[in-house]
Amino acid sequence: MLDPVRVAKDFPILSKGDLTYLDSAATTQKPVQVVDAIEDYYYSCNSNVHRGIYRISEEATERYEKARENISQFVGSRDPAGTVFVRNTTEAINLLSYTLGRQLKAGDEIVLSVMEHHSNMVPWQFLREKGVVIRYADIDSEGRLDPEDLKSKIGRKTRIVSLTHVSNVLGTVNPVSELAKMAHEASSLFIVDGAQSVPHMPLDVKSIDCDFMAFSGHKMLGPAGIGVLYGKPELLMRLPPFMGGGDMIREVRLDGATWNDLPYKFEAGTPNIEGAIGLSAAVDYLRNLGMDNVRRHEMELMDYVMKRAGEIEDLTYYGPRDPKVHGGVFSFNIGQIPAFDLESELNSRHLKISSQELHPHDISSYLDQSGIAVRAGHHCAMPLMTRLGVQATSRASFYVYNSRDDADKLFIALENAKKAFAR
Amino acid sequence: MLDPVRVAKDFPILSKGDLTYLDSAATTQKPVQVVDAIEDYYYSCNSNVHRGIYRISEEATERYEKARENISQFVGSRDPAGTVFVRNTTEAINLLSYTLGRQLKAGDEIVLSVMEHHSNMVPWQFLREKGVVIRYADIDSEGRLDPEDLKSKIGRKTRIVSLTHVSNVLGTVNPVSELAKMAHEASSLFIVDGAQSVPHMPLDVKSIDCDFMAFSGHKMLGPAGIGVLYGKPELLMRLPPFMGGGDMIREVRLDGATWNDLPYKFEAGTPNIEGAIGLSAAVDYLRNLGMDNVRRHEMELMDYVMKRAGEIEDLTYYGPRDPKVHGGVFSFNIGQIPAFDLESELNSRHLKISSQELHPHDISSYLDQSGIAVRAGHHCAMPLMTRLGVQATSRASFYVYNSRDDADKLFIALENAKKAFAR
Amino acid sequence: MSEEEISAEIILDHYRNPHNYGKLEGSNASMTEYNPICGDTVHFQLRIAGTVIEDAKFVGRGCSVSQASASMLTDMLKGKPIEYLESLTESGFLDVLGIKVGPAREKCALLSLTAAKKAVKASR
Amino acid sequence: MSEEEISAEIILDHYRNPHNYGKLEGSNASMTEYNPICGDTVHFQLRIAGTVIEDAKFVGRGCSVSQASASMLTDMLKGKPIEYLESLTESGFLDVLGIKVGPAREKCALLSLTAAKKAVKASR
Ligand SMILES: Cc1ncc(COP(=O)(O)O)c(C=O)c1O
Ligand SMILES: Cc1ncc(COP(=O)(O)O)c(C=O)c1O
Repeated sequence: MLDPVRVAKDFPILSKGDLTYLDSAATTQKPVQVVDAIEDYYYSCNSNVHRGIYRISEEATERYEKARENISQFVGSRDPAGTVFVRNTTEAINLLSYTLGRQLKAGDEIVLSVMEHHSNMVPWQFLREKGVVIRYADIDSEGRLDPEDLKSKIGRKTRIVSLTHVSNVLGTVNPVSELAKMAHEASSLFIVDGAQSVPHMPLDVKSIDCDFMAFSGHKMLGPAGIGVLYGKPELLMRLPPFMGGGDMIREVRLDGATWNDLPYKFEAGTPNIEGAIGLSAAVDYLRNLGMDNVRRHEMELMDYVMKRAGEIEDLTYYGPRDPKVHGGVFSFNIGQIPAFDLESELNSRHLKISSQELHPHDISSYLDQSGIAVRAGHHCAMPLMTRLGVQATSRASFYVYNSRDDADKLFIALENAKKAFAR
Repeated sequence: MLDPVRVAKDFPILSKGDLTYLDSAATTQKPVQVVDAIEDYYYSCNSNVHRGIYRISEEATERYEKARENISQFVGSRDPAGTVFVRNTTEAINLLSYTLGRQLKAGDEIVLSVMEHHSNMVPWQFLREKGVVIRYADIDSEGRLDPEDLKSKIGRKTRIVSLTHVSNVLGTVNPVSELAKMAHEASSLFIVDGAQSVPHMPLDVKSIDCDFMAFSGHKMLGPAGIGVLYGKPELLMRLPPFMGGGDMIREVRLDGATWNDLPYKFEAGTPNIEGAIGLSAAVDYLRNLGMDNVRRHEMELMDYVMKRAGEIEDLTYYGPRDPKVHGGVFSFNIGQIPAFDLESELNSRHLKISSQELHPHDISSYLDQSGIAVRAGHHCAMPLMTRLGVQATSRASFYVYNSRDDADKLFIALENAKKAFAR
Repeated sequence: MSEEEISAEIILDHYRNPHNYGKLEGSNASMTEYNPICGDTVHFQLRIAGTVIEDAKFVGRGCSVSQASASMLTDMLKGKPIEYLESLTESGFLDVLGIKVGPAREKCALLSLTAAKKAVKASR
Repeated sequence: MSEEEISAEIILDHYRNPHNYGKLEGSNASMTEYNPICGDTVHFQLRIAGTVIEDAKFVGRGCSVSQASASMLTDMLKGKPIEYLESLTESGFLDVLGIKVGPAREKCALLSLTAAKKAVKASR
């Protein structure tokens, strides 16, 4: 079993005791093991990789490539050539939209869902310019992907199905293996946004059978500035390069160039070497905890959180009620702030907002005064906010260093906030 | 004056004394001040920027934006909106080739030079696909940009002139203000690859009057994974976005999106926050040394290096002889390994390589045994190698922590290498 | 109570009981401002006679900072010359509000000021 | 001298005085391999009779590792069955060379082996 209180001791920012950090879906804290790995790199072998014929450059190259292998294995990929280092999930998906996008033509369809993060939406919307059609699968009343609706959106013209594994707002865990089958039966590629799943559960790209998967280091105890695009090597091989420059070439002439092997073809310029090394240390840390334990811990915590949430009047929360298909993300509102309508507001005699409504900004500011960090806003999922009929939500997200104690603090502070803002 | 021995004390990897690091043109070492700034961020306010309504996120946002202002001022830009954080120089130039490239049409011309790094060549070559013509200005016998040749390449159809400020092989310092005038007189944009100049000399984007400039943090005492695209805000404003996702949008709907203000429009997804903070600490460190002192130190060192080089038989070195127009980069060969020609080699009776030729790989390996790190190869400038008629060179590059002592060690080891490999 | 706490109390009072909320009869300058990030909205209305703001009202929806600051701004503007509004800077207005708002909520705090200024400009 | 130092000496000997350098008369399998990164080149030539490598020679240009390993490989292959070459792995060959080469120079060390293998394949 995972003991969050012991885990938290590895995180200096948390062990001071004045911070209840409930925003790990945005970015996680870093354990000393990760920071030390980066520092050790700086002070023992910092240098540029791949081309140096001297000791520290060879050592740096080895650490960088070992990091690739390690991270690659962590998600069940046997061939490190399929693990491309990028800045973050966002860049990974843009890499795909630019390279896969070149092969699409007017009328081709891409299927997404209304619960996608902007990062798995805007890059694909760019392709509408060339006549590519984007279709969105809907969710049901509990915030689960509606399989019938999804099926109806996938058709003869579908080239790409790109879906999030876990929603960063609803917490919904999507059945990605089934979705992969659905996409592949329609001869479509299947892409998984793993930003909220790779950090939180055991996962295997081979058994999911996704064609590509994207995730970010900073959401899994690693540094910012490093992320991964996993791809089946035979598919990556056929893609044109994304960025041009050093390292990604085999040979450059004045009139053109040829490309390097995978994964280097997609890593132009000096990579974030320390970032990769830091992420590898984060992967070691998580593997040591055991990803099964990580998932079980979050499931139990969510079970508790949802029970506690039921005790608070006027609190609405979103996403599946079954913790088995709900990740460590808890989005909620206190009251439902109705949409603003100018005409009706100007003509009404009294304020339309009643006593029980509390704006997410006010909740978040109030919680901050008790040292509790939660996020408020659209969580980079505006279309989902529209779909839910809200302008924003508050979101508390949990990770390996969070305990029931943290949940208790949250709910006590919420009760107090309600009193403080009561009209 | 700058005292390199005192400076080196801030660099733990160097103060152990077993490493003579002469590869700073590839990447520089990091002082404790930079590593500490990163660690302090991790342990005091690590969180995601821009949207958090709690103390540490506000603190992180403030440090991130202060970093932008600081770096912006360092290169003489008054408006931080013109400072876009990217991964490295390579990404900055790709951002330009993708966004500016969309506005180009068949027959439009881009002018580069034969001394460009692959990063300022391959991204532009991508545009040949749509009929854009790339023209290359030549160099003279001392490795200086040939102004007459450049003038002849710039014409009515020139849309972009993109040149390096300092060559990473020849060391040549190009007169960028004059080049900017030349480009602007032809109504062309002018882009500066500042990867080798921003770290090494006082510099002001306003007085250069470049439209865009790219540089990398890891070449100026900062971390890898962070770099800068400077652009005149009024020009950046008119560019379409590059990558889509979180932070770069104002509003997203299922059928499209609108973009955020500068510079965020170009920063999609979670940025490398700690990278920016580390780079800002590096800028503080350099400002403290004084960029005038940095440049003067390197000039004096190069003067010494070139003198010493003249004493070694069979040593050829490249680039301007005048240290005033020669950065801290010293590329050389021992003997000139002739190009390989299969027919003539098969038909000759004896080895075509004579005793004085030493391959750069062998030089570099040999120097490594004495703890001296230099680079060997094409330095990501294959077309320049072809132009120089060599397959590779060795390159020793100097920075603020290098002294005459380091140069002496290099030349003593070179003499020994010649003996060791003598046939 | 510290000054900061007093300011926070004042904000809460305005939030709970906004002044000058509703439709302004005879309004001749109005503007809606909207923060897409959180959905906060302020519709600001002015009645201008010559160079003087005779009256000001607002309606809106959003967090306490956005609504309370709108309420306070209506009080501030009533009977003042237009010049007063025009010369009111963002940092000046934030000073009047007296609460510390982080960068993420500054936009909320300034929503009403932006709306009022735009309303005057658009009425010209 | 350590084993490593002895290996380094052997490499240097082969580099200074390459064995089997030049044109192989009656060559019936040959291939040029080239490392674009450094320009190192090896042209490897074999004379194969039935299943046996009767003779091997090379010409080339490059660093000591690339040229010495080619020289050593010619020695190793002469009179051996083709099978021997085919079953010679990259790591096996690096072991024979006995020097530690970093990742950047591995390609140089393996240039001749790659050329020899490709030569046989192409001659089929
Ligand atoms: C002149 C020049 N341009 C561009 C680059 C590419 O820099 P980076 O690898 O950081 O993108 C370099 C560094 O190798 C360089 O020296
Ligand atoms: C589901 C999901 N996808 C994509 C992203 C984008 O990640 P990043 O900002 O690291 O690119 C996030 C994180 O905000 C996310 O939660």
